[in-house]
Amino acid sequence: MDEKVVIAKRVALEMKEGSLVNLGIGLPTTVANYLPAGLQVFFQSENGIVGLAPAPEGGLTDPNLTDAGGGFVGAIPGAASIDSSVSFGLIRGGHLDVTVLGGLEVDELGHLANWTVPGKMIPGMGGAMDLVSGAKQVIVAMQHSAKGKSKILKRCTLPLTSVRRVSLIVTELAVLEPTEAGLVLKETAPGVTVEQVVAATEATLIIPEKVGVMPIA
Amino acid sequence: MDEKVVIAKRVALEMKEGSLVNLGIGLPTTVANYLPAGLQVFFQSENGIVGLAPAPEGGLTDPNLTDAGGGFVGAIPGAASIDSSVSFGLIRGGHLDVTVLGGLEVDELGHLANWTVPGKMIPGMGGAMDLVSGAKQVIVAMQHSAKGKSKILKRCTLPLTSVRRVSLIVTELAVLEPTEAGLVLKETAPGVTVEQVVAATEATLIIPEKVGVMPIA
Amino acid sequence: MHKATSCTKAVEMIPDGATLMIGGFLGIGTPKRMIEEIIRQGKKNLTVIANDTGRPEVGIGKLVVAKLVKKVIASHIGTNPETQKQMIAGELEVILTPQGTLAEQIRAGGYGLGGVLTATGIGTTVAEGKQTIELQGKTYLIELPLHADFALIAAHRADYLGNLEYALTARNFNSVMATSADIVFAEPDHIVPVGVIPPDAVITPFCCVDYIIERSN
Amino acid sequence: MHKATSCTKAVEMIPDGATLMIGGFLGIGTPKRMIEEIIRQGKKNLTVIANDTGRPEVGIGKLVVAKLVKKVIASHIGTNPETQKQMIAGELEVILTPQGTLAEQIRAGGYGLGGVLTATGIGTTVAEGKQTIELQGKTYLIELPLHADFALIAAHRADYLGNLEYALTARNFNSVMATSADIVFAEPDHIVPVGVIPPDAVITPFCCVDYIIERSN
Repeated sequence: MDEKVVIAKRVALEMKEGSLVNLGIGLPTTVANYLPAGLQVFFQSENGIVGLAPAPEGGLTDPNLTDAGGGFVGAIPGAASIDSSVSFGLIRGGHLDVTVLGGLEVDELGHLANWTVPGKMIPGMGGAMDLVSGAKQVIVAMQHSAKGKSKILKRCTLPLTSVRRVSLIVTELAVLEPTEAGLVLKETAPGVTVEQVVAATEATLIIPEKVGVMPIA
Repeated sequence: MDEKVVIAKRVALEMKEGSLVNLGIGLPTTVANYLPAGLQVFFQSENGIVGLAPAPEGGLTDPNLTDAGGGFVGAIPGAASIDSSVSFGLIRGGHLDVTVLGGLEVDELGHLANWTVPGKMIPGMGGAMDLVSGAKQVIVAMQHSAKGKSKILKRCTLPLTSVRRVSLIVTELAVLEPTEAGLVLKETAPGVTVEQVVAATEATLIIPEKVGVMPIA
Repeated sequence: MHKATSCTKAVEMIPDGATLMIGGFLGIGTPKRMIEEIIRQGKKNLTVIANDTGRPEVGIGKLVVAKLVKKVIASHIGTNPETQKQMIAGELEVILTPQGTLAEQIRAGGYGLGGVLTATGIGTTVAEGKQTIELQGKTYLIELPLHADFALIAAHRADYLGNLEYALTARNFNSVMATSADIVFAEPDHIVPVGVIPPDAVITPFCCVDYIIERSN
Repeated sequence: MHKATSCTKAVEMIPDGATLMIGGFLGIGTPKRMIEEIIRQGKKNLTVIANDTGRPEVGIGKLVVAKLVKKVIASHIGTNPETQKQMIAGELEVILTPQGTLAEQIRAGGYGLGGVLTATGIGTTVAEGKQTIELQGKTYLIELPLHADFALIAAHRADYLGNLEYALTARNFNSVMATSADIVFAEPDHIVPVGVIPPDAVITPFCCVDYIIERSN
């Protein structure tokens, strides 16, 4: 299975009936493709819609309906248009159940850095800081390493997105839960050993007696 | 001319083309009856409408369209419904050009007291504190005295509505402008002398060389 | 994702001593059926956050007359002599708050803001015991957010998902309150199929509403 | 109360060095004709407050490419490499602000609030040099209000009075910006007679809009 598919499929299992979810651009967006059959979740996009749906056939796109990456999307029946202040009110106010974001680095404190590489890439934080500070559950969906280097560190080296501890980290190798005590290894991917995860991780992991296997097929 | 009509007519002359106006319950509401012909002003009501109009014929009232006193009103074509947070956003944010309110007391500092008589009448401030603190122009429309006692004092004795200096005080005897230096007597009502105003006023008035006469008919 | 519930069941969820936000302005836009049901079930020691306490025979006033309320946070109680009477008798605690501040406090509670910085109330009894802050040369009162256990919202139309529309001045506090309670009950005049309310016409997006009160009890 | 003006005349009102709020999200909901006209008239040294700087050939990006902008306050500049290039070259000052904070700062400026109290940005570079406050056991950043000389708003429909409707995600920052500038220009797709937009469908009430850009130049 493709690494990114492993991540998206595992994150999809975190979704609960009726919840309001914001998916970041890129890998997080693909989570929508792997939702359990029959599960109804609602997608919010910070540029101003509750009830986002996949893009319609090409000819049916509307110039006034896009996601936060500027890509054309659709909307479910019953979708609601909101302005940016309401959109982030929902995010900061605890109305958003889950946000799924990509990450550049995560550390033992559960801190996420995902918005800038000083001197190299300064895109701006967009909605990321509000999402990480405000959503009820923050899931980081990212590959375990970049260019052979672990992205899960003792301490982030890049500027933080928030000092709020994220809820869950899902990579192609493992599911990690940041806790008061540190990063707990909850699950490994099918065919991946605990030792492999530890070897691929700069951060010190807390290994419980029983580590599960990602229930994905 | 009835005292209250003198006040309403004089206040009406302060209205400017295209301005957004909030009229308090009671005497201030009657200002709308004396607008110069052809002048278009728009009325805001803090319970949530921009474009308030006089009440329609009895049979055409709607239970969901009232003014801030709970009385049935109408709306102009092009009226807009707004919620309470937007309504007071407009008030505090300087979008409201004029508020006309009644008063219990006004003093030499231009401070208004109009929301409570401790121990006797504690209705609450409703929107008055926001209106006096936020509107661009605050006009107090009230009778000069109550039970033979001047309502225009050296210092208010009742709890203040705001420490913002009001813009203008219009009574059946005079037009007073609170300034940094004190209360300036701008106009007397037709047939009323400066001496009569001074005698009826507890506050010390600043009397300019030339005091006008209210241009009302 | 079934949000329908009966008025009876909805009120059964409310324990004695709960904090309720109740929409409406002198009874306009107040959820009438829920008020009646609270009285029928005899819920006690309620804290009510609302613009006003209606009139003795209208809206929230009925709860006061029935002596079910121990504390009120409101901008105006002048139209309900019973509220004043119970307040003076020490049976009912009343916190009077400027209307615009009240609306923002509720919004802040719903939108994850730490408080409201307003000039309204500065120098008045409203400011007593409260923190102030000077920013850019101006003094502001720091008013804390308000949040409730339950919000009782009246709406004109709801769709099956929970999107709400309001009618004219019946919107008032309803739309802000819909953001700021653990559980939000919407009592609509009409319940329409999903899609009848188009996205741009939605005032309260469905994600804010937990239950829609059915037509029958 | 004539609000109609041509795009040419509207832009002529804008002096070099002005601060502009410009609606839109990656060009969706950005007033395209006004952007083109600013470039044609060669307005200089502009400060632009906007969600993003579009793309080099889209929306606000065109102003950056034309080197008309000296300062940008935005949440995201990653889709316009020209913005980063000018920033790194020291030709363009960029203040990056979390998107939700930006929306609230604009609303605060328009609604007469002294600032925004948000947890977003705490502990990150966004908080550097800014005041914080602890309220109810939680630390908030104090972000100051934003206000502009001009707001350039794209709308779906305007009526002759200036009431505005928006379409889907093209609403974004437009409706908050419409409250927070000395002069507000609305560039609608359609201009309809008063009454076509019913009161409950109005998103921006007419009192916030100073000029409506006519169809012809």
